[in-house]
Amino acid sequence: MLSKEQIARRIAREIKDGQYINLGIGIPTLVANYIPDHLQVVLQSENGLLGIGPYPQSSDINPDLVNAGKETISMVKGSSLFDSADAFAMIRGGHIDMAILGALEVSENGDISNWKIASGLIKGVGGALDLVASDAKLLVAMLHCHKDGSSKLRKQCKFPVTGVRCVHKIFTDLGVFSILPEGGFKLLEHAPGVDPDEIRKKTEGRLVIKGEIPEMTGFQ
Amino acid sequence: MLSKEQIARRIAREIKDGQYINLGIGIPTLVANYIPDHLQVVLQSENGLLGIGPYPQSSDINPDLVNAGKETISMVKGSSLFDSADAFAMIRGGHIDMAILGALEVSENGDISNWKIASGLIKGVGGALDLVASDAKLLVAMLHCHKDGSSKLRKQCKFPVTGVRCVHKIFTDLGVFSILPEGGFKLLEHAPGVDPDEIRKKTEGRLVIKGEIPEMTGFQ
Amino acid sequence: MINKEVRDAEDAIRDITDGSVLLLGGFGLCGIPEAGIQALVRKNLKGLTCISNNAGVDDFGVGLLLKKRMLKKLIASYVGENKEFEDQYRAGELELELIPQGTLAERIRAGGAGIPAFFTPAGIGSELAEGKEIREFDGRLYLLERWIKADFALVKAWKGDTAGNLIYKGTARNFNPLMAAAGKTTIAEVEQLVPAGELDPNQIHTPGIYVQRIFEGAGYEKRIENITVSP
Amino acid sequence: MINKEVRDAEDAIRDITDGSVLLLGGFGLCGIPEAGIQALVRKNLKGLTCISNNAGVDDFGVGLLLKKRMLKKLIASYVGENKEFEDQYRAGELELELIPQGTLAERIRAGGAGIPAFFTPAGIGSELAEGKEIREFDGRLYLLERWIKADFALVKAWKGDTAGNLIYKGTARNFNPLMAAAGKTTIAEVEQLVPAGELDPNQIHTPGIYVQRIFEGAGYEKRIENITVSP
Repeated sequence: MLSKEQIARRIAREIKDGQYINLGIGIPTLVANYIPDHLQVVLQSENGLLGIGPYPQSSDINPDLVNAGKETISMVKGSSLFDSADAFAMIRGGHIDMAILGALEVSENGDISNWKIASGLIKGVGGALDLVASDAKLLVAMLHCHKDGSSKLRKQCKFPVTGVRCVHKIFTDLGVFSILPEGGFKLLEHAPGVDPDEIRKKTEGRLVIKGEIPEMTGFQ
Repeated sequence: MLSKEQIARRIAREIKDGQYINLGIGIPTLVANYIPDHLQVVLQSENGLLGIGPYPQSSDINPDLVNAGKETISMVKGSSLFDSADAFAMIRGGHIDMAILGALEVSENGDISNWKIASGLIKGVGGALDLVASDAKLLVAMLHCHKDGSSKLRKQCKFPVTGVRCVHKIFTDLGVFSILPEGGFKLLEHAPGVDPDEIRKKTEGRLVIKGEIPEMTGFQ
Repeated sequence: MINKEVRDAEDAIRDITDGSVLLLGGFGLCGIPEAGIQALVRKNLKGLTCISNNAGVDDFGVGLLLKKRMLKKLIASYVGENKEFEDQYRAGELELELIPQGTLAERIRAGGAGIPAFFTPAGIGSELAEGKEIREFDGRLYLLERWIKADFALVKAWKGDTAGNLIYKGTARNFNPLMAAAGKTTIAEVEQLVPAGELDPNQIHTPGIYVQRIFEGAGYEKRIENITVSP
Repeated sequence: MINKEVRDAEDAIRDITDGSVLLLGGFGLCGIPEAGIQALVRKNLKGLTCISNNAGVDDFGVGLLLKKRMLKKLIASYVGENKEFEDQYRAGELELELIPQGTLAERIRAGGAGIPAFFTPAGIGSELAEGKEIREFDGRLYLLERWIKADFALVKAWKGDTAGNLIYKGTARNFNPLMAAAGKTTIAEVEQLVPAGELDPNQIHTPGIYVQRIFEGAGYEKRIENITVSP
């Protein structure tokens, strides 16, 4: 089973040169640390920045410069700042190539549920609904199971849905999955030491395993 | 009968302190020259400027600074520049207090026709349709009659209409008129030397003359 | 130029009353109208409706209004950081309307721009689509969304001039420019107020036409929600 | 940052072909993509559809494309200054779609912003409303208008960097930022091209994400339509 950092490392390999990417809160934010140096990519923060840099040195903390997780950040060379309407015009208009988001659950036809829910109360939607409805290729990073052991890869989402038929690939601590056009999670890679049978047991939705499944690499 | 400059001078008296105003091409543009110095008003140019100043000195001509009539201009202190979507957001959103436009014709219920028509061909609509549909108080500046002597103050517009029931007041070389709620041009002032009877003859739409009509002043 | 300067926050919010509808700029605690919010707290109004991307934290930002039970309704995209909100919400003392952040931004932008309604793909298939008109354009489904306007907008900028022109800094811009345009009376507070003519017209983010009152705030705390540093 | 620099105008327009749909920035002759237009003229393409606020004058701007009979259709708000247009239009060789300037701007903005349709009051009661959906909101009538997008956008800025960030100057900004966002491939020409990192992120008018190709043009004529001076 992979750690959150390892999931983030694995996702970083999906990134292509020249992409504009939005990273959600949680595991996706960690992805920024593992983007290969030779790739020119630009990270968008939906609160109004293109070109997120690393966290600042403690001497450079700027309260007027935070990301969508309200964390202090820095800017890379060539950044630009804009307002929230422009930030989402960028997303809705199809200019962001890829979005990497966390999720509560994903269904086998690619529906996603990623409301912020705390003690049974929906406490936010944030920018996720706009991102999942956009043309950005949607990658989901999450643990495979809820804390109670129930699967997050489901036939249908238990939680209210934020977007339908929008997820492209899912990266969990157990493996990598794509969504089949006819519905179903296709196992693409399994985590080291994780048996496809274990994945089948922990996947509530339809799981498709065809041929030899390679072991995940590229997360070290 | 008033000259175009005199019509512009008379309209300038309608301007109130603190207003944001859009001036159309033609007589309206001249109004800027006659705004009393003690009034703080801001002129908008729908190609992206708030705070039009006087025409520049010939040494200060800047090709990157023109008004909606494509004339070189200057900026006053406290100006701001923006793009065309923002310029019309400002108009459509009801932020401009007053628009002073030229017109081909006005009907007795306040419809206006002000397409740019040349040799029978509609050659443009420009920003007029957005202005007449906005909340800006609409003043019209025009000569009372077409070159062939036919009236521009009509029962119904002969030319295609650009906006309906939107005109507030009309300023011509013969007089000042408001539009009555029930329809009809109410004569408010007549030009010096112009008999109300002459105005009646030259007004095709319903003209209402009630009581003593004062002579226009304030255009000298 | 028209001079929009007022004395201070108290003067600026003089006609905000019980039941007013307010747009409050900021994202999290970044770029919020600190001085205006504090003046509202001192005035101790009741029954306010606030439109703000977030609810602040328990002891700062919009959270201060919640704490004093000044809000009747909150329209936001995310209220996760505020416990006070949860208590009042569960007790039925507070209405909440959650709107996707991009839809919230665009609805406010539409309010300022005179667009009464527009179509957006965000929310299709979700419970937020319930009761809303859905229409297909070019093979894709969209929701019809209405504009948002308010009696008052409280925004915060970095620099401003007496004509009401505003320049924001960093990501403190966020919802402020859209809200400035959607408020019937827009109150801008700035860190630095200069005479009209000192700001470059080419660098203005909010043209003065949108601002009815402006003042220079003092002692900005600019609290940070999550301090994160590189090792 | 991604480097968007291309050699010159020829290189930038390499895949514009007969029948392409182009957004062309500028208002009158102010802020037009001079170098791009000249490269199009040299390439002598046919059957272009151009979306441009104006038609230029007979021997400059969009007028150059008209003169060479390169246009099949023109979408504009005002074509008054161009005689060549009139001849071709009367001869039935050229289609014209006139759109109110504000509606044109907002439709292009919608194209870039992923808003397929919106309601606007402009045009109600006029012949431009014919065939369009009319709906009442809050007691007032509005027309439904669709987004405008295009294969290519040619825009002109004052300064730009290799990441595609643009800063415009004066009223030469006009339609350029909206068109930059609504072009599938956006080609920006600038008077001064600098390395990424030299422009203040806070002063960027068009974020680099909207620009696919950028080059520094040379010898800008910047012709003025109406020179007016104070006595």
